[in-house]
Amino acid sequence: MLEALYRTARALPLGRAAADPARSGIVIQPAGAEARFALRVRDPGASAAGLPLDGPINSVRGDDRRWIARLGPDEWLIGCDEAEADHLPAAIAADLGERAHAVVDVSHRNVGIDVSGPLAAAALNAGCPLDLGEAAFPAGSATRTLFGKAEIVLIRRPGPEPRYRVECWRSFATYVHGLLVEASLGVGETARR
Amino acid sequence: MRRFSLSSLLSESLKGHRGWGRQWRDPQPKPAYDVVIVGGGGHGLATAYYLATVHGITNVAVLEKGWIGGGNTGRNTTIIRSNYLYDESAALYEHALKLWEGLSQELNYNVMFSQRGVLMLAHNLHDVQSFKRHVYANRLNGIDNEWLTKEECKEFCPPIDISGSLRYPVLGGALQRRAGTARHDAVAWGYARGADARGVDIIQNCEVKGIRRDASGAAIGVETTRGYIGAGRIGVVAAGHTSTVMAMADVRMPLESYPLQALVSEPVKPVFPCVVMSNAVHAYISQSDKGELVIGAGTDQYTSYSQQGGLHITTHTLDAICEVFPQFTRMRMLRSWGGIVDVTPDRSPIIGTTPVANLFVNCGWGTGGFKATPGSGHVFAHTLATGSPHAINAPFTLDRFRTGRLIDEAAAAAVAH
Amino acid sequence: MAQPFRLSRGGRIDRTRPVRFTFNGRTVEGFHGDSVASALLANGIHLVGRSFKYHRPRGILSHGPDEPSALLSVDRGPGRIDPNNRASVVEARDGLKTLSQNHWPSLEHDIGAVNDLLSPVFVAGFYYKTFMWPRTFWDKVYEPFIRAAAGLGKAPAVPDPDRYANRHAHCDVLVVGAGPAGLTAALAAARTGKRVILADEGPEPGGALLHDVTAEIDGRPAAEWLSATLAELDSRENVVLLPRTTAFGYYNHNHVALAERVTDHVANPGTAPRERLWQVRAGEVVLAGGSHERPLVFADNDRPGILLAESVRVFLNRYGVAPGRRIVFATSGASAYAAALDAKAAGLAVTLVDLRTEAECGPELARLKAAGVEILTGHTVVGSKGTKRVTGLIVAPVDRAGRCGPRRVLDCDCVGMSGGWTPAVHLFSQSRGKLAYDERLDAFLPGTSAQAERSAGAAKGTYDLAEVLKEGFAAGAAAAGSDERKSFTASPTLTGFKPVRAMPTDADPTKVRAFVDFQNDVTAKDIKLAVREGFHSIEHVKRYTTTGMATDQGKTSNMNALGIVAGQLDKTLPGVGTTTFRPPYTPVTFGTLVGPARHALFDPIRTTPIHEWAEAQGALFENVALWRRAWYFPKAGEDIHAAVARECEAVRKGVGIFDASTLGKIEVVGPDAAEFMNRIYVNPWLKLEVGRCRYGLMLKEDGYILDDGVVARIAPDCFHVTTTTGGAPRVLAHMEDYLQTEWPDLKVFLTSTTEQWAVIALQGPKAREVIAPLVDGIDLSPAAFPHMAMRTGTICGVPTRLFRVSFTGELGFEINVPSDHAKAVWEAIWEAGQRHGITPYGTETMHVLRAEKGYIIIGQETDGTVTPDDVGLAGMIAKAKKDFVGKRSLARPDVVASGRKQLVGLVTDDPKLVLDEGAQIVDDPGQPIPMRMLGHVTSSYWSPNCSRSIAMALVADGRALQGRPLHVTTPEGFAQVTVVDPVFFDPKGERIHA
Amino acid sequence: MLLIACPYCGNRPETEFRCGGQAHIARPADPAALSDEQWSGYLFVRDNPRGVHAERWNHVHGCGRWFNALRDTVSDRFLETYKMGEKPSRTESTEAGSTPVKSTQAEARA
Repeated sequence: MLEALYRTARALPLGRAAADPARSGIVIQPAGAEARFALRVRDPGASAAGLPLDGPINSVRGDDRRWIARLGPDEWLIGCDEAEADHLPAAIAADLGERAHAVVDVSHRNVGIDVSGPLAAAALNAGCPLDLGEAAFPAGSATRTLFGKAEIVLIRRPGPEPRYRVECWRSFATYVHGLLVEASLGVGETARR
Repeated sequence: MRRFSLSSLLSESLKGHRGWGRQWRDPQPKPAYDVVIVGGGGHGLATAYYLATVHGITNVAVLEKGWIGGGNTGRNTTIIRSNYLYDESAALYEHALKLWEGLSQELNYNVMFSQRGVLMLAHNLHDVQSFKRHVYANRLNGIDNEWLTKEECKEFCPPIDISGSLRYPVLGGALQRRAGTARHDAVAWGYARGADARGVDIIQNCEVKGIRRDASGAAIGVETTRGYIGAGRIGVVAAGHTSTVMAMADVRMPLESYPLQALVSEPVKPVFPCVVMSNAVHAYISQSDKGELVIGAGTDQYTSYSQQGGLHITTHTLDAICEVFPQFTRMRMLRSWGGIVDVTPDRSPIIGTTPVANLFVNCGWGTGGFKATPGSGHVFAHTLATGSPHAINAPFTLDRFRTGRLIDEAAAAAVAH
Repeated sequence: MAQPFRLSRGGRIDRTRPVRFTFNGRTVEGFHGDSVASALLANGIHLVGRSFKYHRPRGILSHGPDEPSALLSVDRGPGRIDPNNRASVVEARDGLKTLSQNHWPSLEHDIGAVNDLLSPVFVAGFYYKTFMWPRTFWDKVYEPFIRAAAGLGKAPAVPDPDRYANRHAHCDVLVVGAGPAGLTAALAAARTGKRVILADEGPEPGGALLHDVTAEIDGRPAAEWLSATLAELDSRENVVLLPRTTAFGYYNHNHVALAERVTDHVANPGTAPRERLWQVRAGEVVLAGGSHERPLVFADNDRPGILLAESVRVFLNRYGVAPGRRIVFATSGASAYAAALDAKAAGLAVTLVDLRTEAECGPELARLKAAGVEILTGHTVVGSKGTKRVTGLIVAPVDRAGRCGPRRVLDCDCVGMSGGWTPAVHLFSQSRGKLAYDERLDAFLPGTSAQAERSAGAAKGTYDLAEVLKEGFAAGAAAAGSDERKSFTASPTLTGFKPVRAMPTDADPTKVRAFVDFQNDVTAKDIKLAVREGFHSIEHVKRYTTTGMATDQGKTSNMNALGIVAGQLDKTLPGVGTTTFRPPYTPVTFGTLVGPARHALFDPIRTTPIHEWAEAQGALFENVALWRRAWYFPKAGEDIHAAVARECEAVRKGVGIFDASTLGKIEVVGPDAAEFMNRIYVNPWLKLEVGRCRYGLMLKEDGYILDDGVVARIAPDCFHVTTTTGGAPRVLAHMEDYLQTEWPDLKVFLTSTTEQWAVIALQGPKAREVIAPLVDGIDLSPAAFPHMAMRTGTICGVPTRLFRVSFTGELGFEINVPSDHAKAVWEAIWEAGQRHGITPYGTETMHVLRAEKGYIIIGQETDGTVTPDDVGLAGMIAKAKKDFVGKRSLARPDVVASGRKQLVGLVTDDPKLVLDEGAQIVDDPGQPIPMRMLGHVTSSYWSPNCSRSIAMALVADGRALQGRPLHVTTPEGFAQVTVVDPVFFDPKGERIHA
Repeated sequence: MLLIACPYCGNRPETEFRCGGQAHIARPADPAALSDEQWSGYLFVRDNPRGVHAERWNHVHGCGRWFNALRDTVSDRFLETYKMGEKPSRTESTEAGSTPVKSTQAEARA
């Protein structure tokens, strides 16, 4: 992929403007241009290209810049810098050896939105039916789920305050972002706990 | 059976209404009948009525496991129309609509059939094309169905918003003026009263537990919670429970029973003059004579006999209604409930013979059975009386799924390019 | 004098904060904490409405959500007007405008009351017995009249400006009802540290404790215990306390729906929502919703000023309002005595009439006598006096056999009636629990549970305060998995009642009107008539008389109605059974259920990376599934026909540019990819070379076409599959289903890349020239890059999968580039194409151009009942393949039989006439109706390039009718056409291979 | 809204799933060998029981996997969910009224 040369020209669907619509402590910030890969492989080894593959389903490993979320028994979503994107597939293929696998670039399919703040879970729960409490969805959790009428991947990241990364397909970004803004306005009044 | 009329009502008013008598008897089951109908809903009772009035067969029993009209007859959104696409469906539902047009007088029971019009809204080019296909096919089948521009839709049904600001703007609509609604309970009671008056035994709280067959395998009677009842011919009209009843005669059916939910709003003064159906957002709405908005949509996604469904079906239905009619957002939901609808692979009914001799079945009406009640009863009475289908229900065989001769009304409407 | 009926002290209202609102235009003053009902009563206003059928004057019956009669239209500003609000539930606040309903010309003088005079005719079900003659009169005369009289308030007329919110929530213990039982349940559960939600429909938690002012708990006044308990609950992080929140629906697997009224009581809510829907998934549920008081059924028991006894007590103690100065309590039980004691203590004139004999009474008798109240035991009520306000209650002694002695009129301006109590088992019943009848309590109680819930307090028939507190604590602890228990001391509660259905009377029961369902005007004689006419099931009685079908859903009428039916049938109550309890417990605003899914958030609006560019070019758009697609690009003054003609010509003569990004795309990767493709498509794939494309056709297992699209082999183990826009999710699901459940052994993986790649379709003779200067690493010459091939390289420096495919019949490329680069590449091509007259075109032109070539569109030529052979594509089926999805079905009798509808072209005799899509086709337009129809027109356009109209159609055995005339329906009648081959332009396909 | 125990993800709300109808109707190895009657049986005939029903579910908005479940179609209670290719540990004959499903994800996962 010769994409490295053209990283700068990416026109991100949501731009980068952060917002706290209801001044309720919920910060909604579209992510920058990142690379994403969809990895599919059955009974993988421990890791590939330094990315751990043995985590439990619905968990995420790594840090904000380079992470891997296991969404199913044979499905992972990988996020990394665009600079590394060109040689990641080859590195993974090398580590997987003979195992049949698929590494598909979905950097332009996915859009990331970061949601943080004490009431972030309450805003997400306007559209996401999952239990986002500490026991059920602690930092390091990741899963595909629903947010209103859009499918998302929800990742909970470590930090003093609740921090989530919402991943969705590019044409749903306006809707997901719009619903997050509406949800933070809708958290008003009895948002106590 | 005292005749219903203004004069009888006025004379009874003076005497504390003591003289009306029962609308149907509550007889003990006889050991055997010429025809036993399993299922005391609108279709079953209509079948018994037409057996008596058209074919003079009155040694008939209608067995209902609960209270008559307690199944889908009492749970639907009361919409009546005949603007179906395929010739076979058009003939069947138009046959019913013609019977609806004289039913109150025929039964001497005001079933409140009101031809207020059913308007199907087109929200995209595919809808426009699909509805015009219906309009033209209906024209050649002698069924009234006219294409309206969006301005004409607004004129016919003022609450419709044609400003184009909707997520799926209204591009036009197909209107059947002779279509409308009726009071569902009254249909069951009217047919029951008519059949009972002619000698048909309506036996409630009588659940069929088994079908007895002779050496040759022909059906000869049914085991029930009130004892064994012999039958010359058995007509199964059990809607959502058809699979379980037919299994009693080792007949497996191409059916799945789903919860179909509906809801009503609090009653308000007249605001909605007709029935509106919208495929793109998938919901339908009308206003009852008591003033409640009657709203329905699709089924839940899994089979169930619970007559209940999920809250997300209700919220999705009301999303759609409030999108097409934003002014109803402040109305309140008064009650929601569910029925059990038996759905066939091509969404068309099965009315006719079965592989078991003397055993006949009338089922598969899915979400659209109420509108067919008189027609279904009439043709099934013919089938039970003569042993072979009427011309109108001849195409709706169980065997069509083997040959591939499907009548798929849903496919024609749903596919978006 | 403002608020003449306000007591000088007492009540939880804030006397320092007056509020003013209007009722029918008249200003009404109350205090902060008043409900509209309590403020109206404080000003002596009882007449607030007209009943549904007889339009009788009606007042306030209850303080609570079971109010059947006092329904008002409430106006909170433009777009914020809604009907049928229970006066008892609406909190009084400044600026509120309330109006009575269902009368004309006014509340005082309503001509609808003529129905009351004709009531002997207007019995239950009268409308089934008449209005049948003459036939047309039902639609034209009778029904319009009935509809105008029916309904209560007016429907809102304009869209609602308020915001509504939704919240999915999870907890270990959900407690419904914050009365004494609910409070101790929440306390017990909270102390275990588990997540607790406590919801109560009232503005203040406390339930009966809010008006049980004389009660004590653990040695201190109930109010003190209440505030201490609330303080502890508020201090706990793991507790969410939701006032003004009704638990209205109990769905599958402990999914409980709550409606929170967030800001209706606030004058200006800012951006906060009006209401919020809570969808709670609870580990365990404690149902502590209390119980409902039963009215007494006696002649004219519906006059304004006749209230439930406990409601009189609530208005006195909680709101500091005297509903009247001379109150007669009529009862068959002990609880009314507590109300009488409090009324006496408030200095009001009180008399009590008890159906029970002295022997049947408990300690309450002596306590009330000691307070100096006149008590008439062994008396029944046979009627009332007054029209727009009660002025007297007619009572009479009654002997063992039910015979009445001499009548006596007790003058009064208020009546508090109590016929016993009915535990609120609605949510338990919705949870599919089985009810069990309790003879002693004359009520149905929660029996066997079906879900993880338990009931406590009055909701299960426990009325004594100490017992209620203990039961609540035990239920809350058990729900939280703790075996801690706690008992409480509390002042005794006056409990116990003698069940009574219709009160004994000396009048002719078929003549007098004793109301059972106040809102639907259903009387005891109506219910008896129904039973006489053979309606014996309680469900039949309900539907025939409409008792229990009003907005209060029978909360005050169901048990009385059931009792009357059981009496008529000489059965026990359980012998008759109950009707089904259905959501919602009390009516819920549509907006609350819809939540944020409104306006732009009703459905996602999916747009492509080229959307803004197309908008800037003045494109009009059409909806295709959730996508917006550019429909056509009108220039100044052009209508759709002119624009499409220009666009078509540009593609045929020069070059057109089209956004095909919405096409579904799936990356099929793995060693068994080709084998998988072989099984799922009709075509052969094993020998397709890398860099070649094939037009794939996919069937459902029933043999009918599901989807189609061009497929390119990227590598031996990788296919780039495209699907139709509408079919993308369907095809991916279809493939995953077979892969996972039928062929799990195949090593192949599917990944959706629909939105990774934008697709720029460049079609026309000049296409190659336009992109030549922009493309690197690909030999574009026809020999090196033939039609139906795919090459990878870069365009404008961006990596691309360049397809040479055409849906227009011209030389064509589909340039797949990563989405975020698409706009830049599109604009570069647009620039390069200017000198070639590059023209953007939309879906309408795409439809015309592909129709000129006879290409089918899934969903237009096909409708789920069409096979490959029907549309002339049988040739694509791989002969060698033994099996693929749908193949077996193609051999079924009716699929191979003659008479199937086949794809043909139609040309109208009048070349200018463009047929309607969907028009029907017949051979003989003169035949009688119903006519034999041969098929229908699937596609129809004006073809600029053929300079005539063209159409595609499915016609029975159509391929055998080439050259034959047929007739097609038009709005006016029929048009004659000739059957031709469906390819109208460049049949030999030379242009595509240029 | 049902709560469904995905064998891979644990308890999840019904809206994340698609129901795939009756389970254990394997696609015939050689469809050509079937009569029209047998083939229409495979395509269309279903048990549709009023009681325990073996059915297919797809966690489409979750892990994406298909799996099977035993559900009572009267109470809508799930008796068991199990992976594709596995057999249920309970047969129809065992009692339908098992303990209610654990209702929060936390407990189910803990």
